[in-house]
Amino acid sequence: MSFDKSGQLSYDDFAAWIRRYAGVIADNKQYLTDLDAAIGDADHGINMDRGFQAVLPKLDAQTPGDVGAMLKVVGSTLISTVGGASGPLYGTFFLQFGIATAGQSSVGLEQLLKGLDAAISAMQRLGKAEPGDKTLLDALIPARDALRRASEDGEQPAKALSAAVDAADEGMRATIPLVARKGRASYLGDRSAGHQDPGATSVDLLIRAARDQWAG
Amino acid sequence: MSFDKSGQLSYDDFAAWIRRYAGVIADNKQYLTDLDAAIGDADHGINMDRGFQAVLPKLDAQTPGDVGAMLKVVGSTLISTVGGASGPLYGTFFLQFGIATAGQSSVGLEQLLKGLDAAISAMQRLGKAEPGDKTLLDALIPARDALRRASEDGEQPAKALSAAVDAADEGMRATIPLVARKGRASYLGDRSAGHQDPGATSVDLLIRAARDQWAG
Amino acid sequence: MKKLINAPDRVVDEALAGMAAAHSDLIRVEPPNIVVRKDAPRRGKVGVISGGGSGHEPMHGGFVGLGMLDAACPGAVFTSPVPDQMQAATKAVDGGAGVLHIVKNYTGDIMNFDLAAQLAEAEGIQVKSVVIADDVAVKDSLYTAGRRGVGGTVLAEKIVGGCAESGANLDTVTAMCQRVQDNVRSMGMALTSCTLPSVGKPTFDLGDDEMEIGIGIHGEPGRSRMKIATADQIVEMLMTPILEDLPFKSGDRVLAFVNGMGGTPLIELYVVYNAVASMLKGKGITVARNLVGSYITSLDMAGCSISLLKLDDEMTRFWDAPVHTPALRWGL
Amino acid sequence: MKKLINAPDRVVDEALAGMAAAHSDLIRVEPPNIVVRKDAPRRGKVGVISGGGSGHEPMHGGFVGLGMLDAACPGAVFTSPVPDQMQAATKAVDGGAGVLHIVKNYTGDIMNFDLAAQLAEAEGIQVKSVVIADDVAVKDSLYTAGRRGVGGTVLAEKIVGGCAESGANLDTVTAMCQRVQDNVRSMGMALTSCTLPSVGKPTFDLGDDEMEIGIGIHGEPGRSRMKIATADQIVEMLMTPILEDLPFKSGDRVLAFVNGMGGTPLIELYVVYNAVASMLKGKGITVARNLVGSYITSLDMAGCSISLLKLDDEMTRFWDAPVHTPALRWGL
Ligand SMILES: Nc1ncnc2c1ncn2[C@@H]1O[C@H](COP(=O)(O)OP(=O)(O)O)[C@@H](O)[C@H]1O
Ligand SMILES: Nc1ncnc2c1ncn2[C@@H]1O[C@H](COP(=O)(O)OP(=O)(O)O)[C@@H](O)[C@H]1O
Ligand SMILES: [Mg+2]
Ligand SMILES: [Mg+2]
Ligand SMILES: [Mg+2]
Ligand SMILES: [Mg+2]
Repeated sequence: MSFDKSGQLSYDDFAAWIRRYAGVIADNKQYLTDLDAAIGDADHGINMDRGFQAVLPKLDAQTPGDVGAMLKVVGSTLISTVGGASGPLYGTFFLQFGIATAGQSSVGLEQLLKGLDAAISAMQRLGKAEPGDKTLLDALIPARDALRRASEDGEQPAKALSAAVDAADEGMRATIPLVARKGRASYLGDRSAGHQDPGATSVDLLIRAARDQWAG
Repeated sequence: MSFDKSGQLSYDDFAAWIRRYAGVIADNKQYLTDLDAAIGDADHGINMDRGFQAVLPKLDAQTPGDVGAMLKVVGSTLISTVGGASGPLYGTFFLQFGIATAGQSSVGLEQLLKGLDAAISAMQRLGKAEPGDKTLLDALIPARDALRRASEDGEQPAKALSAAVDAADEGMRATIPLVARKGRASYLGDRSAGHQDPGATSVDLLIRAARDQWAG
Repeated sequence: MKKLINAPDRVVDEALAGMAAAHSDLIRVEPPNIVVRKDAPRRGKVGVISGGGSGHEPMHGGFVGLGMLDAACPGAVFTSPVPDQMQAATKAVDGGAGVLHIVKNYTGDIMNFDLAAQLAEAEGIQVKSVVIADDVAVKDSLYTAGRRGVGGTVLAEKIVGGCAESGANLDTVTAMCQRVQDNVRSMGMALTSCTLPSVGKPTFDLGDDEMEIGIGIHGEPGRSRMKIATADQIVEMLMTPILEDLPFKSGDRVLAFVNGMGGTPLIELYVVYNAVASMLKGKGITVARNLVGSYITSLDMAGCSISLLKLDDEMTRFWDAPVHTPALRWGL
Repeated sequence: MKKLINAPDRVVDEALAGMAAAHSDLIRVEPPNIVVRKDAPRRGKVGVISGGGSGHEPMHGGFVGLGMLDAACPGAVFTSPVPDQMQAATKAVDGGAGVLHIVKNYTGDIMNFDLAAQLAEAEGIQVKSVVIADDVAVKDSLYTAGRRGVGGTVLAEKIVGGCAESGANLDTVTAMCQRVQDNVRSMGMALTSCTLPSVGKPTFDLGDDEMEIGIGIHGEPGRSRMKIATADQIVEMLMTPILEDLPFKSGDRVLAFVNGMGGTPLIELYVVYNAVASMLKGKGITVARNLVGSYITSLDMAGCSISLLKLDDEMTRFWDAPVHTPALRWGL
């Protein structure tokens, strides 16, 4: 349980989350790539892993303290090393999250939600995708919304995070029947239905990694 | 039984032999090609079949009578349509056979042997192969020699032809252990041993077709 | 997996090193993995760059040189390059007249080029972009990612390169690129899947008697899978949607481009070209120029694509203009 | 079998028709299936012809044009052409200065060219022949058919074509061809078998983790079969016998040619070239010229060959001389 008495996460909590996620991605590299082979170009796991393997040494080199500064480094490292669709999107996610938390040495649920809001709207500006397009947003937006609801309902952070994971899970699975309108899967038209979106799957893993790290 | 009382073969006998051989080649196209795949370039059956399919209409267009003229047409048609190693060799075989029997409307064992002699020496001049090099000569030369022995022993033509077939068979099978020194199989060096030579096999079929047609 | 490589994660770097060694008279390869025309930047000339995932060789690196691209940005295999590359390439080729980005329409390429253009403009370089989206196998719609950029990219890079070499300004060069995009249509098919070095097994499975029609250049599944057909039938299946889409009509003059996907030998491409040429003849369309070869590939995929570009005099002139790159060369 | 063809027995004719349509500015295709330089015969110029089985495209038809071959004689797939073709080609290109036949060392090619030369000479045309036999994978011996002609043929045709274009007489052109033959060595390998259209299945079976070293260009089995290795190891296996055979030594200037077998994409050839270039550098051998691409193929076989030609100034000059053919073009 990482949240302190006042519901705050520290720099170390964030760094541990990123490190944990890098491990999760390495473990799921093949799985994500297989999902991408079905409706994309068989590289999502490889792309994400390349990025997070580049993030790890950057993290080690970072002076602990400023959560936002660290997340910006994660974001710009991903932009510079991942490429593909996931590089700019995940990069933007962390970059905007970092901008929203700049200068902070601890982050609570409220700032977390502000960060997610900033990240999601920047990702939508960049990728022009809407919910239901069968993209990573279909896991990310429901997760953010569930987190907000739980937080507004006064739930404990751990419970709120679990609600976010459930929503991400559900959103991820809900991509299966969708016909893709964005990303490579859209080239398949109707043939994209029946497959789970790789990006929504890696987002689900990201939310899970947060829950497992911070409320495990 | 094609030989007449004085042991002569007619124009029609020769034409029937060529036609029969064309059918035998068509039937064995795959077999000869498979043999060539093992130690050559997988085309011997295809080459021979292309040639004899071109020969058939030429044969139809030929005015019956002159055996030598007909065999020359067979030879030059093969030269013009087969290509590869077998084209010039089989072409030369029939061309020289035709030159040796030019103007004759019937051919006996003796002229047959003269024709074979002329054909074989021209083939050796062209291909520079010796017996034992693992080529079609390894079936052709023993067959010719057996025919000569039988003829000198005063055997009936039918029996002489059977002796030729036996010798061709044996010569063909004897190519199996040989290391090729000529033709594509020579590129394999020692790896060419253990495989029957495709050209020796098609020669064996040629001698058999003669026996089956003329003494069947 | 059967490939002439040392290790999956070294393929791109080693291929670039090989290219640099083989064509040191034409190009240089610089960090962060960009292929730059030897004599770039050229003062006053509009820079033309492109980029995309690797695995499509000779595209784009093979098209760097006089009369075509000033730089190329190769990403990891089938992965859009990162903005750092396009930013570095833009800086390396800017001769003060601005830089055109030729971007194939893939979400990743679009976003990464977008970020790069913002970075370059922040440094005071004028950047324009044209998106190539010529693959008629993909339904075009406002609500989707739209068509992929495929074979038309090669033609655009040559014609635009010729235009830029002629001294045209950034607006003119950009308009010429858009004109090619507006007049080119393509479609592809695969006999086999490609195999990504990092994955080690075919991206998709095709039966021994199956083919995939409407394929892209990344092993993405295509429009439909069916029993293998003759070259004439395949050409008909690819050409019909291409011809209808623009549409191309009798009297048009076109550039016909038959492209190999990487695993298909030239003898088959000529069989395909023969069918394309006779089909066009039958429709009263004149093949004014043609290109037959493997220029935009999908690793070791067997298959082909066909592109048709409706030519006008200016496009024809820039197509004919001298070019000297590793993969295309004429006029000098 | 997965090929872009209509019918096995129409592949060669249709590919030639496609070539003729695509390159009507350079070549004409005439009965009995010969590819002739558009402006042949050229008065006073020595004619240079070559030929061999089809399935090796672009060789030889793709090398017909200014500065290279005057005509090519394509046989059936992997089958030497017939004498009628070489005879017709010889007549078509004879400008009164005689004709050189460049013959790859295969029994069939040798015999068919032999017969053709006799026929042409009977018609009063002076004919010389040079046999290319550069494949070090085959043991050379007086008692065997000797080495195959492989990659060195491409280099010979370019250099000899340049020499003939310069106005040299038949003896000089012949000697130049012999000089290339004497100084070039090659070796190849396969990752997969090729499949003959007429056969429909691979000529030989290679395990998923196997390769064949010392292969020819007709799906003939090679010197040895072994577990697949890295590109660097493969280059070492091909280069060592090549280097030892001439031998090539420190200080030599060479043309290094990395050739694809038809099913191998360019990205892999550049990985191979990278290894070749660094190995030569390590031995103090200067790569003065290079060629990387699929120029002498074996249908859809995956694999590569390496050729090294020890250059002198004259060979270098004729290599650099302008060439304008479907497959090789520079200087104009
Ligand atoms: N426009 C978009 N907006 C949001 N997410 C997108 C968009 N396009 C693609 N994606 C996500 O990116 C994922 C694919 O990422 P990846 O495979 O790494 O990149 P690429 O498609 O370039 O190969 C998809 O599964 C999808 O979730
Ligand atoms: N120099 C030679 N002399 C006699 N026969 C030869 C010679 N070279 C090859 N052959 C015969 O030719 C046969 C191969 O014929 P074929 O496959 O049609 O031609 P290619 O080898 O050109 O593909 C061999 O099996 C062998 O019997
Ligand atoms: Mg992907
Ligand atoms: Mg053969
Ligand atoms: Mg990708
Ligand atoms: Mg052959």
